[in-house]
Amino acid sequence: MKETPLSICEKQCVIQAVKEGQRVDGRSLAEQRKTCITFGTEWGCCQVLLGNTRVMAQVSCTIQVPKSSRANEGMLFINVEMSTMAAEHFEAGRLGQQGIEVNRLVERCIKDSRCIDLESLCILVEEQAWEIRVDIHVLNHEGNLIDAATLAALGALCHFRRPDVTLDGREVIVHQLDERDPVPLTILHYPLTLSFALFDQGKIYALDPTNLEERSADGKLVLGLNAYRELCTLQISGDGVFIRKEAVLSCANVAASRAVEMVEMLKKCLAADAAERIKGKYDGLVSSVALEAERITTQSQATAYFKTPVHNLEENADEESLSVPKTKLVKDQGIVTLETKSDVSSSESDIEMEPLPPASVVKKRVYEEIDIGNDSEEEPVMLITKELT
Amino acid sequence: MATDHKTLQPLEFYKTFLDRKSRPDGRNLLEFRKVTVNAGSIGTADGSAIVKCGNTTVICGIKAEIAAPGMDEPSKGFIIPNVTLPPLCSSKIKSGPPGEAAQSATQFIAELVANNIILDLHNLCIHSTKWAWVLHCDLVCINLDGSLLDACVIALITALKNVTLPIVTYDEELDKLICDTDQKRPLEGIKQPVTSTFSLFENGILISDPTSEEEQLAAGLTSITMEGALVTHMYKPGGCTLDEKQVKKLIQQSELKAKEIVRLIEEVCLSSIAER
Amino acid sequence: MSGTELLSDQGLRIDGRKPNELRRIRCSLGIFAQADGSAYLEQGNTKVLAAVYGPHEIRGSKSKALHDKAFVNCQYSTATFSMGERKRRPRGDRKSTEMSTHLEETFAAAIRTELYPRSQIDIFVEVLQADGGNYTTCVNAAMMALVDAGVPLKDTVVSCTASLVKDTPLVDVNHVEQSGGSPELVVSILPHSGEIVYMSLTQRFHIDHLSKVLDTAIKGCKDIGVILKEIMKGHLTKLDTSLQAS
Amino acid sequence: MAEKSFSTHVNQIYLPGDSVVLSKTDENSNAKIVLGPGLRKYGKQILVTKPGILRTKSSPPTYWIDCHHRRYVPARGDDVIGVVTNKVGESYKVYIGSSEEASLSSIAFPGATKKNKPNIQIGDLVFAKLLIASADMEPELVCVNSLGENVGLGVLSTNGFLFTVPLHHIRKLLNPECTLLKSLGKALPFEIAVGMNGKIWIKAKSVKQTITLARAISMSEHMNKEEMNQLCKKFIDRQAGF
Amino acid sequence: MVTNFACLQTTLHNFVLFFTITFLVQFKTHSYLCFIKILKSSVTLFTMETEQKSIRALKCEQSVLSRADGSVMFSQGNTVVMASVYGPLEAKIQKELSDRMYVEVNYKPKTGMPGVAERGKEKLIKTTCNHIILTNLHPRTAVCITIQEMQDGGTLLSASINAVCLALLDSGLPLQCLVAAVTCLVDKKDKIILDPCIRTVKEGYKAMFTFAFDSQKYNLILSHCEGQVPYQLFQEAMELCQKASHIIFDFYRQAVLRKFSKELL
Repeated sequence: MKETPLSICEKQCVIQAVKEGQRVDGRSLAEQRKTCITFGTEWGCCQVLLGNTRVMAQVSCTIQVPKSSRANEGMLFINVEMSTMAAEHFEAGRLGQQGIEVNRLVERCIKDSRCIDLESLCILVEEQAWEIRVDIHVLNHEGNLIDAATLAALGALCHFRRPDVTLDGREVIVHQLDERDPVPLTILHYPLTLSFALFDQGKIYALDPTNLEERSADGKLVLGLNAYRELCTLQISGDGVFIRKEAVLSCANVAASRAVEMVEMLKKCLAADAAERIKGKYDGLVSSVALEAERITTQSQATAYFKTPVHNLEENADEESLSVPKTKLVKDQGIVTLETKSDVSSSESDIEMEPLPPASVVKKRVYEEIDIGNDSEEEPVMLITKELT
Repeated sequence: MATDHKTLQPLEFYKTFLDRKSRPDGRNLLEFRKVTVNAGSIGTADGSAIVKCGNTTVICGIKAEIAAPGMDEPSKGFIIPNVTLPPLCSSKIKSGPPGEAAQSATQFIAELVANNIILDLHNLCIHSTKWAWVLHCDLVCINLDGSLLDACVIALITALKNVTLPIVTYDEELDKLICDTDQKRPLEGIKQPVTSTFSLFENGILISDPTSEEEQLAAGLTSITMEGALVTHMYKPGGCTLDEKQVKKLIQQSELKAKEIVRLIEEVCLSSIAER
Repeated sequence: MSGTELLSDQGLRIDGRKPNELRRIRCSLGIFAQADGSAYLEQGNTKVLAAVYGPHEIRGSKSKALHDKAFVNCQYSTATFSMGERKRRPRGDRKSTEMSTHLEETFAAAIRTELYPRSQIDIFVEVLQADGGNYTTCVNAAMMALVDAGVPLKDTVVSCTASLVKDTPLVDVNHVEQSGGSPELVVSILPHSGEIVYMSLTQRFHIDHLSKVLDTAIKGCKDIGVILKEIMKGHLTKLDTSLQAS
Repeated sequence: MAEKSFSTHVNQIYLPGDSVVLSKTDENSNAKIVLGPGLRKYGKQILVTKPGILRTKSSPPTYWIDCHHRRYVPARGDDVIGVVTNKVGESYKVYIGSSEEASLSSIAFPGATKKNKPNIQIGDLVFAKLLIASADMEPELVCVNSLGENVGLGVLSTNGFLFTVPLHHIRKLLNPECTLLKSLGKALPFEIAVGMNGKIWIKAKSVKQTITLARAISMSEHMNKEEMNQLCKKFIDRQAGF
Repeated sequence: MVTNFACLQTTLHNFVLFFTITFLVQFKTHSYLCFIKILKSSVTLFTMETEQKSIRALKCEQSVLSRADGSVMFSQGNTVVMASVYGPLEAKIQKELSDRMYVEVNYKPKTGMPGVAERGKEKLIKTTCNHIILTNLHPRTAVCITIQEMQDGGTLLSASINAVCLALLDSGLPLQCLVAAVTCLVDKKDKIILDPCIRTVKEGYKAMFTFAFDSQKYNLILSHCEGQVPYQLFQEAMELCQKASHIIFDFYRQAVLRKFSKELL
């Protein structure tokens, strides 16, 4: 199955918007989508939501013979799985070029930067060592899979506990999880990636691009960073992308401060998860199954925001027949121009609005207006904003 | 006329038979085809059997090996089933990697093994954590005409009963296996599951032991495995629905078949031992 | 391996180079008669062969054809004998596929693909001996082969690596330095405008060092660019004289 | 369910496999009864095939299920927006979101002749009507009516923005009772083309306005009339500079 | 009701508790249905009397994935499964069927590559889907169903089948009927435990059955067994599962109701 073709119109609109410092989903250029991290009941299971992009990682371990070249080290294997679930052009069991790119970048960010202490995974030199396997499942592709995948992989690795082992001579005894407290992995540092879509010959860059932005951009810049502001990976790629050194440096600085925040957030989520577990009655991912009724209640939150009386049921009457002459509106006029004001007055209103305050203030206002969900902080699921990508 | 009707509207053609409670090959609806079993005909195998259910013919050959048991189950041996459908068995099978039919049949047998329905795998242990028998059970279908699973299970059980293994002991001090090839003994504790396949039609009609033509036309298939009066497996992968009465009827029918087949297998095994 | 060994107290590297010194470059063009363009390039002990075919009509699946530009197809392959351990799969594994993708992207940017709609350009590179900086050598070799083939380019592409040991940036990293755990920054630039077309980093260093490491790599690229340009000129003059002689 | 009287049936949720009871008058009359999407006759029963709300209409008595969809299945006479993906001979291949790409002849444009064809690039958007839509055939699009006249269909300008919403949202927007588009138009003048395949093309004075409008429209998916009015009111206030 | 309170209290907070109870009592009353629409309704069902003879809490989120045509994240107790449906899509030439739709099912385990066991599950789900989808309405197309294990709480197979059914409902593909699967387990003391949790499964059992039933006559569509028992127990287990399937069908209805709650009236 082919990927949905991209129209010139979408591409031009995205590029034009970015040039004006805006984005199609209403964010500013250096703004990330809402990130949400949840953990499962099993150790080493982490689900990451980055806007609508959804990725899950699961860590597992087995005892293997270590590699002869690194006899005193355990192994780390990272595997990305993309199936038709995430997008119709993905094929289960076969990673395309895009899949390999994600896989390699996660590998480079996490494995090559040595964030896991592999030596602590060795049980018997040259004989037995733990192999840690990270399976990353891409569940929904709405752009920026790389950042979501590394965050999920890192979250899962931090969350993971392996069974404890003891040595009896040369005999290895593996203690089941209920026998002895399992052991967490030794994490040396927390590397993450942050991706920018590059536009206009690398002059403009947008953080955390959506799928549409990724496809419209010239290329992308992926920066792997940890909380110590160390660069762990860096990659510029794309068909015909050019970028200047100064742009790379400024992206790196933006990303470095973001990385610190993200690691902070991940640690908070891990701590919250640990606290929940201690309380008992832990149900893991079940709590992240949001009922879609919440989507509808978010709307009533919206009404609350608009300061109207409490939503009244009896007035809720919806249109009786939805599929009545559905084409009429379009058929009669073709491309309908819904213009109620005269042309002159409308353009006046535009002029009135634009020059008033500095442009950024106006922009800000519009975001507030549209992201109704953002105003109600206590609402955990903001599906309105989700729908917009 | 009749052949035209059959090629043009196979389902209609078939339904006229069903309405009269009979089948094109002359059987009643719930009648099984004739089963022929031959044990121990392949000398190079450690155990073998050839089974014919109507036209469906399956050969089972078992080869035994010794290997280290798995880490998680140190006192169990292995039975590794593999169903092969070579292109010669049916015009619908193409050469190449195993198709869906072969894979799902292998999976079915593997499930029976995993559920301890074929044989208690502890009987294959030579010395816990060190050595155990591995039985490679290759089931080759040389003529495929429906109800593959029935024939496969009969062939597997007969072949297992036919297996004789040399007596092997493990000397712990020398860390060595001692094999006595002169003395051979049969396997113990082989169970006697029997699988019966049924086809279901939209109007609630059930037929047993369908041919491949009948399998094609039917709206659903179900395979019931019984060991004596115990229901050991009821495999029904979707398709047409069944109500409780039908389930009961099918199970009774399978129980009957199971009894007959078990008797047949025992007879065959006795005679093959007598020959030896 | 620790930093002290990679950079001696006298400020010399393990193979005796100064931190900003490139490895020796040797190159010959037009080595295959079959290919439309070919090149052999040595950077120190890293030896690479590159061959270019095309532009020609789309081969294989027609769906790859692009309606407004040429499709660039690259294959990155490492000979089984090129490393200490025998390499089992010369191509097709994840790392090779990744390299191939990056080569494709880099050259799609450098070649004037819009001149050849609905056609294909093949670039094959084979690493014969690997001693660090394999990817950069491949980019440089492929670029030389493209020049040999006479494929129109927007600009030449040159690539170089840089590393950081004891806060000192090193240029053109070899295998020992690379596997010793020091970071490796690969940069491909268009030397004319100084714009970066490809960049990648493995291992880590503090973000404050990025600027100087990047500068070193860019300087390395430009130096290699000058050397390669000389070789190109030499090759083209030779061609010219042989043409005029005939 | 079956024992309930008819009036409790309409405007209720139905699931596939449920059976529908006709109203007494319809059942007894000889008039033809039209079964719309989501219903099929099975023996004497009328069975539901899609989850949704049962709706009815009189003269002719019509029954159908209002269902939520995201994937478009072509229906004859629908106006759709598609992306041109290829040119094959004298016709274009157009992606409209269905299982098969539709074809659009290069002379199915107003005023087009063999010599005078429209200038269409790959990646352009077209607003066209489905002339042929059948499960067994390739869908075919046209940009003219049966007399070859201009009815407002054709290539859409590349200056707008295209976005996709679920199909039920499109039906809601095109319902004459839905005032969302008109009210938004009061605040900001814009051009819009709404395709039954869930694609909406919109163009306002500036990119910023286009984006704001597009987001407001796709946000209204779960809103009812009142909430939409609230949204519009707020929207208009904002544009006026409050 | 009293026992219900006990088990409810442990799983839900008070607000939902009040609500679920009223909901159970007044299920058919229209005004309450409307009430539900506004508040967060965590639809949790406990109808059978003892704990081991009830189905664990069911929860689902429909249209959870933005790209899929139909998708659902479904939880049954601690088991969480995600299912997506894409279709009708263009079928690959070698898989195209001239008279009906090709159903492709991919089952994705949480760790490692899909193996023979997953192929077996795929086949079970595929044949079930072939039965419930009206495939002849969309000839020469394909529908692609993907199931992702998210959290193993003991009953992955039945949860997968239920999730697929919900995802199909969400996609709006034409269906003949619905399907609901229930797992039950016969423990070593010949006691039947409905919808066992992972701990019960790990303790060992004599037999484990998964049955799926259709929504029209509650007949058996699918059966999958592990282990062996006498027919009497088998029948008892099947009947118990059949009864429990009604809860799941009710759950489907409420899920769809939630989705359409704004368009009712």
